[in-house]
Amino acid sequence: MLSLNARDFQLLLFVAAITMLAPIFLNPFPVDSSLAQFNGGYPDLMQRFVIFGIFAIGFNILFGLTGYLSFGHAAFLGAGSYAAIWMMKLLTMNIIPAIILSIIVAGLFSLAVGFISLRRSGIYFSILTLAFAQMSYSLAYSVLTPITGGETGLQPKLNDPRILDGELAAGETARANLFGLEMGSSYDLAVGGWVFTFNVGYYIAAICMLLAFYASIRIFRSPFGLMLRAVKSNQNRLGYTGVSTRPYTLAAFVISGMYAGVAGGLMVAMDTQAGAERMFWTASGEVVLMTILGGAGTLIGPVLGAGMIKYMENIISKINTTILEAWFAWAPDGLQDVLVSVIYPFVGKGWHLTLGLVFMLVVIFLPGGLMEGFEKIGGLFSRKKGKNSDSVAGSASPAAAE
Amino acid sequence: MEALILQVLNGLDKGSAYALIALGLTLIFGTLGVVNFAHGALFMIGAFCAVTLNRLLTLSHIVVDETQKDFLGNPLNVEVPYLYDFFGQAAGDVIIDWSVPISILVAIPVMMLIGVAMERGLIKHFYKRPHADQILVTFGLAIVLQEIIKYFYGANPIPTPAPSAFTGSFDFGAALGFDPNLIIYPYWRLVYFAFAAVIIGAVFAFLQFTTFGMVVRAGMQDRETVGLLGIHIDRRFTIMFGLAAAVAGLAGVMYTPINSPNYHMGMDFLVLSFVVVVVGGMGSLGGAVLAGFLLGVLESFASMGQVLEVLPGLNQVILYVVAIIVLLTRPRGLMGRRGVMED
Amino acid sequence: MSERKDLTRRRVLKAGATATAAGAVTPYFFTSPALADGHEGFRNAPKGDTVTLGFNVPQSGPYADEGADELRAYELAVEHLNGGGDGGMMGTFSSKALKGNGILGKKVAYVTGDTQTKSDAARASARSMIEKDGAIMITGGSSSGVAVAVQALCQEAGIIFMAGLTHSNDTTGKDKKANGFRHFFNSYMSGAALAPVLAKNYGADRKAYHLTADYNWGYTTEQAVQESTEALGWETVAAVKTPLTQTDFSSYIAPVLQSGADTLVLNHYGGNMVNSLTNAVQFGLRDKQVNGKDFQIVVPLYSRLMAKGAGANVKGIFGSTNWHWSLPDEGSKAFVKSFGTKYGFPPSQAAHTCYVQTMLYADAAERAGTFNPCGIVEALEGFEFDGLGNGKTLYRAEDHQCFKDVLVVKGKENPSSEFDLLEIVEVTPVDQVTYAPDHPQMRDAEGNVVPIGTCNPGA
Amino acid sequence: MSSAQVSSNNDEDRGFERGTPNIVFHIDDVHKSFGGLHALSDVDLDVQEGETHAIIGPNGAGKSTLLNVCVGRLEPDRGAVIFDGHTLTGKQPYEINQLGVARVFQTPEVFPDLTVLENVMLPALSKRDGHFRLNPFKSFHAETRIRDEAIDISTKLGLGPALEIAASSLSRGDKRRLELAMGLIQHPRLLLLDEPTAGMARADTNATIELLKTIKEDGMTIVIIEHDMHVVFSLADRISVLAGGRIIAQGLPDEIKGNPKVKEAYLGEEEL
Repeated sequence: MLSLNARDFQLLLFVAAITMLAPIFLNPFPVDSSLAQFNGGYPDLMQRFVIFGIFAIGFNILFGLTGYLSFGHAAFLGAGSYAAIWMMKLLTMNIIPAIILSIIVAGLFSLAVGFISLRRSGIYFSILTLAFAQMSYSLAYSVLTPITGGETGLQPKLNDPRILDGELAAGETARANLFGLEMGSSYDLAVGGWVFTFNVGYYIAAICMLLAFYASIRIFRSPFGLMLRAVKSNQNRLGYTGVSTRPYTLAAFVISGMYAGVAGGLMVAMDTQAGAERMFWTASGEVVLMTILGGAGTLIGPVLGAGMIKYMENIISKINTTILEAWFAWAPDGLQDVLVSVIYPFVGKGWHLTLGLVFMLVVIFLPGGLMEGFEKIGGLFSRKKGKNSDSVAGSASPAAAE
Repeated sequence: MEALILQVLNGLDKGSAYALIALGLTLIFGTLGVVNFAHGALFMIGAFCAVTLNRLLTLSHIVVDETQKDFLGNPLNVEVPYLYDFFGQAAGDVIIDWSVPISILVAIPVMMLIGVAMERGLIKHFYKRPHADQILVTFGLAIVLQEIIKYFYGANPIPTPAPSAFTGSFDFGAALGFDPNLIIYPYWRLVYFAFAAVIIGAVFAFLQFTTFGMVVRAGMQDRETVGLLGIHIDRRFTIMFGLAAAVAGLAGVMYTPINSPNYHMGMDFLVLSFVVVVVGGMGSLGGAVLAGFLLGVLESFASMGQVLEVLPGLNQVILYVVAIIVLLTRPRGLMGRRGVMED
Repeated sequence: MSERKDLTRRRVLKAGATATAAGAVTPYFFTSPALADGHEGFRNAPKGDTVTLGFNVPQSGPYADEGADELRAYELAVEHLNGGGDGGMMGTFSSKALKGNGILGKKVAYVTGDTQTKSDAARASARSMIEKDGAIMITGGSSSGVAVAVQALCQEAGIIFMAGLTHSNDTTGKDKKANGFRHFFNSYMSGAALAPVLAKNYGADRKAYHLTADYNWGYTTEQAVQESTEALGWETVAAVKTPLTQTDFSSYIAPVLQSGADTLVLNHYGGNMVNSLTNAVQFGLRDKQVNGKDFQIVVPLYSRLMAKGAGANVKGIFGSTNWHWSLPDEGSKAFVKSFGTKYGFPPSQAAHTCYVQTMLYADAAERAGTFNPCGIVEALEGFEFDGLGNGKTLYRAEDHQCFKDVLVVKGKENPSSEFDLLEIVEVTPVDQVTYAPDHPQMRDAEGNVVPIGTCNPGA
Repeated sequence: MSSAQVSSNNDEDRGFERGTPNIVFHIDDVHKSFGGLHALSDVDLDVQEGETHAIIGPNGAGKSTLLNVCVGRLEPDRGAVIFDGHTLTGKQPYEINQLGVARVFQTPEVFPDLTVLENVMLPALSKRDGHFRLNPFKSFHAETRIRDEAIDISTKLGLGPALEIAASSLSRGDKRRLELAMGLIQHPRLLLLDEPTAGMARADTNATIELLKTIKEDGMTIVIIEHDMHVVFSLADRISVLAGGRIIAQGLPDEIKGNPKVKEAYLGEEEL
């Protein structure tokens, strides 16, 4: 189906089902229950899941396949965001031109950066990409303020030209839309104590992610993808096999840069704001962490990693003492205090600590990332032949059966 | 002219901080082959050794002073350091005043211990793992360490002054025959520079002139061969990790009077120190030191008002521009060896 | 299937719960927003007996301590609004609409989030408060970048934004929004208040050297201080931009003396300020004599929390601040007392502005009789009040900026405690810091006045 | 699939007539020194179309250096390597390969993370896509022609049962077989073999000889560096002897066997 083998098609269907039903299963707790704090099914977070999923999928095409560790991919996301917001300010609030331009700008930018950086490999490559990204960030934050808005970033303003859109009616705000369908629109479904929010923006972003995911499967399973994996495996040898590796790595770099552009454009589409911080090195580091945390080189791992980090950032950081006290209200006073004071350092403002610990634990015990964890769990239940079902190493197995 | 001399001084001073951190990072990378993203955190912990010692020295008991009022209008609680009780106020003040230099004595064993514990407890399991895994686990560790510090010390910078004997600045200009006040430089920064020079010299001498150092250098060149010679290289590498941690820690201790330490100072230095190490050439100790000073001096020049008028924003990007130019013209940095960290 | 924008789950839940038999899967379609009980027709209209406020403050990153202090103030404000504690400034506030029974009879609940002092993270956190928690108002923050970003978000979402600590002119200048309000003062006011004091203390023929943080807030502050001081006869020798990420300012400070300047103005905030000031003092600049005058350093925006980081280096250095706990008026005393009693130390100016903003919001809702953002805006625009620590204050209708006296402070020579770092030198009267809404410093890059727009109720 | 089909494909690619003595590979006066050490001096060598040319010599004679110069891994100080009218010197390794020169490495340099089948398919894909072909959406499994051939060659080399396992888990001997398969599937016009049987058991060595014989019969030009004289004399049409970086003798196997200079060079090494 769709030129995928059965296994990949199942995976795609699975991911499609998950993303389409995410508003439901991300809200497992009734709204008024004390565990509602853990519900992640609100539009902003769901949008972030899929947008950073796209970013990580794209990054994985470069890092997971070729092994080139870019420490500057956030720059492409940022460039895409700026392109999109300018398109919205100047042309129209419709997201299509914005996203198209963000892909183009990110693609061109990554072409330029990749062309120079790929002259080196290993950590030298990483530092080159880092240098370009940090330069972009520093300049965007300071001397390029007229173009980037600097510290405050760019948002749509009442007096923007927006050539294709008509004048705003009095009291109306410019909103990102897809031919009139506003990204912020939602439909709420109340079932018993549960409320599920179906948000237009989320579904548009989710469809983009499915397309991105599908494209990534195709790339993984293509001869082009094989070349990229060979680069990671033994780049030197590949030269003696007759492959000019630079064009391949550059193509991978640009493709992943364009993925970052899509993510950047979607970020602006979902939340009309572009700022320089999203180009800071920690943002580049974040996508590296997402990919490794989920499982570099696996198809679905980076998406999982992205979801995990964004969930912690948005959910764990919002837990405060009041909430903790409510949770442990059942406990006797002394015990409640103990429980609260034990957990408190790890939540709310301490969410970074939890994040750091999770990184360490995952890397120490699951070198293959979360995907390895799932495989281990899966392995307990079934004793199928061959190990990693999703990893690229297993990709040729269906062929053998033919 | 005066401006240039001044910026060279500045550059050397900045460079000495960069060089110290890069030196430790390179020691760890060169010996153990581990990319240590927690190195900045070690620098930060070193600085907090000084903060902690200062706090310990100023541990106080409270005396209620009825003549003064606190902000709520209650009698003021005056804190009197226990030190005063032991040594008297005058001597106590001197000890507190010198808390930063005294912390060096504390920091060396503490940092060695932390380094060895880190290596034995965590890093040694990552020798054979890909660099990406090393980066992730040490980055996780760096976050954990800085969050722990933040939990105990808060997020704000904590002033940790130098001994009052070193306040003020030395007038180089007057000494060299220029007009006074044109080339002045703070005493403590000169101390820092001298200190860095001593540490760097000591590390090099240690590697050059001791048997231990020779074995380690040989191990840096070719670990397997040294292993084949029946030399237990692992234990020496553990000690080297402790040493590198101590170097980073000392750099941190001495840095506290220059900039008040805060919990994220390590992260601020992390990217920069990697740029320094890579520009110098991965695994090259000399390269790390050279690149540290080079980048320090160039950064200082780029921050001159006259330069910024011509090239606005150059001060924002100078380190990265230099890194890009160096890496494109010298593939392995200034003094890098072939085949190190290229896959 | 009808599709409606901007619903919140709380509202739907309550309505839905009545319409849904237990266990039955009955979708609820929201067709008419006007159920007309006075709390409808706008986003996140509170249902039931609580109203949720969103406190969005930096909890991680370099401003975490400031954020923590803001959060303390918010918790205190909520306590007072709900009738707890000693009522704080509710007793001194000139408006007596608040009764200590929550807001409009609804108990005040709150959610917290972490801005990380990053626009993206701040907006993500604010959106989760709006979308998930049904917050009716967002407040907090400790930087102008975050304030402008979140303010724009709230305008779009139809939520009121009560800015926390934000000092850039832009927040109520070129980036002002109808749904956003700022109590804190701004760069222009700092300049206007500082300049006369500086001229009085240091003379009118000073040569100033500016070091400016290379981002929006730095630019507006540099411009404000430059224009104000030059108007009084000062000369600006040089203005050098320093990167935000700079930690060691030695290479910027070393050339100051060579330039012939006799005053150094540090347009830095937070960590930058601590480091640049520490470095400047290290270089012994203040012991020098230039042009026959003692060399002086000025820090336009002081924060006591940050000044603590610079230690003894702040002694004798002039700056401005929005509020200080040592103010003798009844409002300040009441606030310091209830904050100090609860937490054991005096509040910072960030805590003060956040507390006041919460009170002002609650009061506006009471007076308007609704939580509808448009009602709030109407109640706050042109609102004059007193008793909240800054004397008589006006929330100007044109740009939603508070106009009040500005404090000029100086680092104290002999602090009696770790909180007693600043002394008030002068309370600059409000007339002296008031400017026209279309003042050039409040315009955008092309010199146009950006309209504030109209209030957005979000539904 | 049989090797007959393989060779007929090959002939089409070549497009020139067989049978005429045609110098296809020429090493022209190559010098290479490392520091003060002359690894290669005045090396001249001609290889004719379709012949199997063995280069032998004692350890340290410069055999591997010569091979490295041929495939572009090392740049000679002087002289040139010419293949079919193209100067190889100064070209990138991939360009040399694209001209039809394949190398089988002495120490196996396979792609450890890929499966054996992928390892074998890759060189065939390289031959087609090596200059860069952006086909990200083409399915790898649609490459049936290449895959069939890869399975065929692997099976012939005894790798049939290992097709789906990662190359890293192969034994050393299997890796060498894999190397050979990777060289053969490219149908190179010139195959450079660097000690193809080193480390193999006797039986495997003989099987490899048989395989190489069939390839040789198909007309492929082969340059083989070998230590094992059994292999050399089973396969070689002509032999060059390298010692101390110089060619000390060149000729038919029988001539070399009797050459006293060669005996001298090999003194203490191994009886011929």
